[in-house]
Amino acid sequence: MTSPVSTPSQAPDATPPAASAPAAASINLRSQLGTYIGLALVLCGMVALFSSLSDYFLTVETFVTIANEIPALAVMAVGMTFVLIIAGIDLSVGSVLALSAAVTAAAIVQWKLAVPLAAALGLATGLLCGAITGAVAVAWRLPTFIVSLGMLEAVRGGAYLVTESRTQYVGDAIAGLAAPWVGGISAAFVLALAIVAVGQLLLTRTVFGRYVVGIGTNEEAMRLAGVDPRPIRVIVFAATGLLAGLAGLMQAARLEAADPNSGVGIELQVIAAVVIGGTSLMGGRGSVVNTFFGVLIIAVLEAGLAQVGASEPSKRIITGAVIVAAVIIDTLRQRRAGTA
Amino acid sequence: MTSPVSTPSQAPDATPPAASAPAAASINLRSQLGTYIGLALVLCGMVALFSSLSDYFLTVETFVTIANEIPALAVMAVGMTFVLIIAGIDLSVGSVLALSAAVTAAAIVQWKLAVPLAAALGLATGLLCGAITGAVAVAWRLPTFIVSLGMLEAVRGGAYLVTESRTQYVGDAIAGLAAPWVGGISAAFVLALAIVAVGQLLLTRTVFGRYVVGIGTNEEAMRLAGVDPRPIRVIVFAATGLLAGLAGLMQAARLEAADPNSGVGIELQVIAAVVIGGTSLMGGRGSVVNTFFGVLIIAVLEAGLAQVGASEPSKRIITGAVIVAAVIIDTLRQRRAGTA
Amino acid sequence: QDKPKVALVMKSLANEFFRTMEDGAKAHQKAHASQYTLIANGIKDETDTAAQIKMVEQMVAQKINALVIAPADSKALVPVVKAAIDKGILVVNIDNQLDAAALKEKNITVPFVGPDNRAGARLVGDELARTLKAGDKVGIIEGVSTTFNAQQRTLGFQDAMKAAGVTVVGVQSGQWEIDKGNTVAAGMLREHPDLKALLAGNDSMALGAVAAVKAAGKTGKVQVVGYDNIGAIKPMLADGRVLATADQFAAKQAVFGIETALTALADKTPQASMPAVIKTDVVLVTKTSK
Amino acid sequence: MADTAADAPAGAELLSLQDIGKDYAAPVLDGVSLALRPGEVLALTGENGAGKSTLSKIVCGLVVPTRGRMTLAGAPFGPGSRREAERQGVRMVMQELGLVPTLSVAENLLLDRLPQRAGWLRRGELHALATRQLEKIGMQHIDPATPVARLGIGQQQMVEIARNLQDHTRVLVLDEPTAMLTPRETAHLFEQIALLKARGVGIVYVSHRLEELQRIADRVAVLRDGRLVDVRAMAGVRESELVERMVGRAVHEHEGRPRRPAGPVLLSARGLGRAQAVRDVDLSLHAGEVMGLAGLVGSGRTELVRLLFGADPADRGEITLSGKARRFRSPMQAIRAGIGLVTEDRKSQGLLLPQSIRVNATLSDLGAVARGGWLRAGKERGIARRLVQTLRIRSRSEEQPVATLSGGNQQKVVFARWLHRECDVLLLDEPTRGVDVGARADLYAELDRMADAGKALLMVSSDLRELMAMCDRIGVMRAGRLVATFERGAWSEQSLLAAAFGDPRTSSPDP
Ligand SMILES: Nc1ncnc2c1ncn2[C@@H]1O[C@H](COP(=O)(O)OP(=O)(O)OP(=O)(O)O)[C@@H](O)[C@H]1O
Ligand SMILES: Nc1ncnc2c1ncn2[C@@H]1O[C@H](COP(=O)(O)OP(=O)(O)OP(=O)(O)O)[C@@H](O)[C@H]1O
Ligand SMILES: O[C@@H]1[C@H](O)[C@H](O)CO[C@H]1O
Ligand SMILES: [Mg+2]
Ligand SMILES: [Mg+2]
Repeated sequence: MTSPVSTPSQAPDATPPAASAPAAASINLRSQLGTYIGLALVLCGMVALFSSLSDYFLTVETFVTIANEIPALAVMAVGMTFVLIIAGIDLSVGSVLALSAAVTAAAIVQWKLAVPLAAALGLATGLLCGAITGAVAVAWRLPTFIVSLGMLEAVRGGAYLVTESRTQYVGDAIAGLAAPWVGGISAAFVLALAIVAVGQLLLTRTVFGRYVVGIGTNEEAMRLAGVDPRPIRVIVFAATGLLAGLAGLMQAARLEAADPNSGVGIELQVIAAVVIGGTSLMGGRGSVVNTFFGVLIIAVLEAGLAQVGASEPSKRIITGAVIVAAVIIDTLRQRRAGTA
Repeated sequence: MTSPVSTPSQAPDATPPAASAPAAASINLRSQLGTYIGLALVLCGMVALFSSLSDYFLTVETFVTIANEIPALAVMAVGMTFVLIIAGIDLSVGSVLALSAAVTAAAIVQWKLAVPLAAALGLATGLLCGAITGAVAVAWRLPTFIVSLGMLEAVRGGAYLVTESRTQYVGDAIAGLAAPWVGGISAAFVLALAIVAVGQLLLTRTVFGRYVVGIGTNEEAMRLAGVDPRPIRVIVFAATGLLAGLAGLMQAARLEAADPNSGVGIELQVIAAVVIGGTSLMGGRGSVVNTFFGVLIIAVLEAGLAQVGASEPSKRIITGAVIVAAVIIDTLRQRRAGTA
Repeated sequence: QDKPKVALVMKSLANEFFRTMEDGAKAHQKAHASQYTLIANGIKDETDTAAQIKMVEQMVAQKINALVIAPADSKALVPVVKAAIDKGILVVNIDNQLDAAALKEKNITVPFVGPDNRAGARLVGDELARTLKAGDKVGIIEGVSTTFNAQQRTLGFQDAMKAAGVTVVGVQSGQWEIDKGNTVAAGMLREHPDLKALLAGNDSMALGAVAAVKAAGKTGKVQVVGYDNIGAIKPMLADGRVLATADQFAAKQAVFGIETALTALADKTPQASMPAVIKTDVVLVTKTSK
Repeated sequence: MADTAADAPAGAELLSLQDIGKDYAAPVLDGVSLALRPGEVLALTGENGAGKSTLSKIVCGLVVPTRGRMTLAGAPFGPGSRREAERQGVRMVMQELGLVPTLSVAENLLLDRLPQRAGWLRRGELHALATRQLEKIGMQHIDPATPVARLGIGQQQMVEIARNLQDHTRVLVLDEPTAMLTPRETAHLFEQIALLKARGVGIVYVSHRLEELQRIADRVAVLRDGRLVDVRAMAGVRESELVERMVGRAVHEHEGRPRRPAGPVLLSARGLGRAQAVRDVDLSLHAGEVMGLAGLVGSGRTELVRLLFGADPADRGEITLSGKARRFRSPMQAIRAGIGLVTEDRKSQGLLLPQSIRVNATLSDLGAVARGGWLRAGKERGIARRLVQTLRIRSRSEEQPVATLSGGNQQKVVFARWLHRECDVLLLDEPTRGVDVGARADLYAELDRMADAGKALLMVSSDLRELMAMCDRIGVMRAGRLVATFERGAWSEQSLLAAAFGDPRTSSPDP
């Protein structure tokens, strides 16, 4: 049943034929800002809460720490945003992260390669893993859920192989990525921000982004409009693999070690961040900037709970409740504004 | 100039222009049997392989062991089949399993309740968790992925709370469920088989089952036809919660203890079993019997790899490859048969 | 001609600790190939009890003669161990001790070959305490809280701190993992700017703690200790970022377990009359230890 | 608006609407008052977006009106849901299909009242009931256990109609029921309508096919911009009059035009085939001509154009484009070679429904609105705006989501895409389905312009009059074969139908 929709904005400068039609750009901008507000509110609420619980939460130090903890999650979430928009899912990011870090560490420590070369090798590994997931799914027209689940297992096995199931100590060879820069902020954080910005532009301003959204909305229609969805799918997964690889480097740089167990279960955290950011799991709709808000919410929650020393049970219960609540608040706000 | 006219067709007038429709029943039966064959082949291939690698694989004992290991996975997979058909997903089953087991154990050990009552309490806990997932998703029209992800966290926290993060030893009070019966087969296995059968009948032979398929395919059409999808969604999730609770009891009966960490990550295994069984993640299509084949494939793989003592990396790599390969084989076979 | 078949069932083979154990066992088997055959298995993480039970059942189906097990859970593995014993399989417990009460209820005895985790943690704690003074604040990062040895190590750390009059401001779980250990350590450092040390239940979490200390710009001001003496910790011991750890000789634990089982098989010692505990070593490791 | 009661059949009012209005962002219906009598067929017509479907949905409880009242047999009537309307005997066949493809024909037919005992389906009864229902519309040859997904779109429409032919129906609203039907099915439907009339059912019949209205309607109501501009007895109304009322201007018809001069062969097929759906089709399409494809539902027309477009792989045969043998493995290759396809099913194969008109219209050639992969927003908006104007797509702006456009306007958006990307050969599969007369004329004018510019057009349509008006040649398909091709002047409605049905008396004219 078509329920009467609340009248959207009566912007004054109506030009075209029927009814009030605000210029497209202004619609987009306003509804975009609108979406940010919902998530920003959730975030502020959380910061306020933790500040009241801990004397040291509302300090520059806390925020610098959080800023330096999120790059890995953030870059993976950018990739995952594209994956979800294209109506896919990638469960293998955590394993890819571990393998890329492992390859980089092995390249430095065992094969004695130069650091840039080793890093490139790690990134290439991630790219390859993602490309395989995409290509297998495309070639046999399989659900990406199951292909990436297979990759989750297989790539983790690969990480064990490369490290011989031992945490590889790398030392500060690649620590530069995580080292504090201006005001304690690391290069990794700046890089992550740049990737968020590029991701958003790519999604909204390029032909590629248009294709991604279209394929996620109605693949058959895109095919019949002359767009071959297959290479685009593969590219999206390959890019996500690359970003997971980058996350692996960031992780290794921070910990100065490559742990074959790192990133276990992180795929759900990444997807949660993306979905909290309002991206649809059904494809066709999403925003990289909002994903970044989702990442912030998750990071602040984790940091805050650890800082106030919440017990393990209450950590889990609160995390679960916040994930659902964030999505509810955001959804309600969007519905009220008529954008969802 | 114009194309030569081909000979007037000798189409017998009796046949309608539409697709010639052989008796439906025979189509259904054939395509059903057809689907089983693909998965059965994969299964046989695996059994043959492991038998050649280990002297003791092809023994009654191995199969009895496998039979007694799968009930928990099987009953959760039955619920998950319905969830996927209705175009949902439930990531919380592993946590619900742990909480139900924990509640049952606490009821027996701490609150000194009678065993049947304690078991009922455990099952009710599962039902309630599932119902909450379903109801929250329905009430705010949220994706079940995110709601059940929230529940995954929160319910796990609940399991820690109830057990105080310690494994609760129950003893053989509820061991009966897992105790060997005729030929070493446990009551749990028989129960699981019965649930598979009931699930399949429910799906194919009842009004409820038809509604589930309809809602998963085209919710709007169902709504327009006067079927309210909301209670049906809630029931499907509640039932899945109940079955996860039952899996918790089965697990507890086997362990004679409730481990608050049990079932971590099992949701992916359950979903893998269902998808290997050919159920679509997009909703609208699936079969409980095929899901059972998926469960068998996963169980045989796990058992076989353990018996041959495969190394951890190779276990992971092989598991990943088999998951993808099983789905590829099944998909190709179905496509050739024109059923997909 | 029928060599006895021994199964070694461990926890996460992705943990260096168990990899070392597995390598030790395999090397031992190679050296004594004429005496027995070995099947080594692990599970995918430290906590998947159900999977470990399945593993034991599969080993029973393989008609093994002896089982050497590092249980993922001290209580939940008892029923399946009993089932194995009932089938005439000789069982030896290593690394993490099975729950005494549960064994008693099942009326079985299983010899434990392994170290005293509480004592080991105490050694590490005492070493740390020498650099602290009464009233200093420290935090403990615990392993998976449901495991007996994690609980024991936390107790050992607490014993040492109490003896030195040092205040433990918090115990949080880092799940035996580097990432989680890092997050928890970072939180503790922010909440307690005057924290003097972090005591981690294993070396993976200690690595995470070291990174957190560095990120907070407190290298050298906050001490870190660990447990296990894995390879990756050695450079940190060398440059002082980690003060101490404990070595519990993973490889030897498995070998002792296997040898205990082989001897009992050869002597036809019944399960019931095997010794209850065979202690293995745990030693303190610092920069200066060899 | 005044109801010219004098011309209407006698009888009490069955359904009456008073001053009905509906606002979305803007009003789409305003002050509509109308009465329906038992046993009459009231035709409802008007341009795309005039508000016909909205009005129909209000009657059937799918949309709640902003203003106004309704009565049913004298009693106040304000259904809050479709179910409620159905309980009172008011049913609707919707313009867009509302079937569940994974369920069987029988299950779809009886979705709201599946025969059961304690929740268990009674399959025997289900199939018996369904068969009876199918018989009513001459579809008894379809096995009720067939999944709906296996039916062609026309057959699906018939199932949708059958679902609403219920015994206790008092008012039946049919929203463009024949848009996807061929003459034979249409005839079955009309028989049913006659029976319902005789039983005193009041029927509201929405259609753009004016000749149909003349065959079955008693009265006709014309909507323009959400207002009722005319209600009168059907008898004696000339089509051109109706069209003027609807559109507010005169519309030219093409009947009797000469054949366009045909240029060289652009696209040709030899022995083209795919499974049973298309068999041994030989065809050549010339520059500057419009060729039609007629045939019954399921005769293989859609399959044929999809083969030519590379949307499905051909099993056999070859395709030649501008003298060069080509093998298209994907639509992308066909499009690069200069072929376009306006798809049959706009919802599932044509449109990105949640996206704007702009996004949908420029989709086939984003290169034209991009530089170096970056979209040029201003240029794109300009192009979209121009397309909206050219095709008179009724919308708030080019940013309106396509999902909220009326059916006919959605169809225009699909067409707009291929105006945006110029191609040498344009295949059109039922391009005017659901498009009003005025807009059709616009569309025909565009097709004319394209033909004049030397493009080759192949148009599938189930509307013979349209084909006869527009085409230079008409091919007829039957059971996957191209059984006859008629030159302009050499055809008649009779001969086309006969070829489509396989009447042995027809001998196809020689080329
Ligand atoms: N949910 C909606 N939101 C906004 N506008 C709507 C909505 N539904 C319909 N409209 C607008 O209402 C107007 C009338 O639409 P309606 O579908 O009733 O037209 P119609 O006469 O049936 O046209 P057609 O002949 O193309 O089917 C159109 O301009 C359409 O865009
Ligand atoms: N997916 C399918 N599976 C089986 N048969 C099909 C399928 N699609 C089409 N067919 C059959 O192929 C034949 C040709 O169908 P097609 O849709 O091309 O005909 P059409 O003349 O365009 O009819 P319509 O007006 O329904 O589109 C029909 O017999 C149809 O039933
Ligand atoms: O003793 C071991 C190790 O210390 C390991 O790091 C985790 O599992 C425990 O059982
Ligand atoms: Mg309409
Ligand atoms: Mg067609």
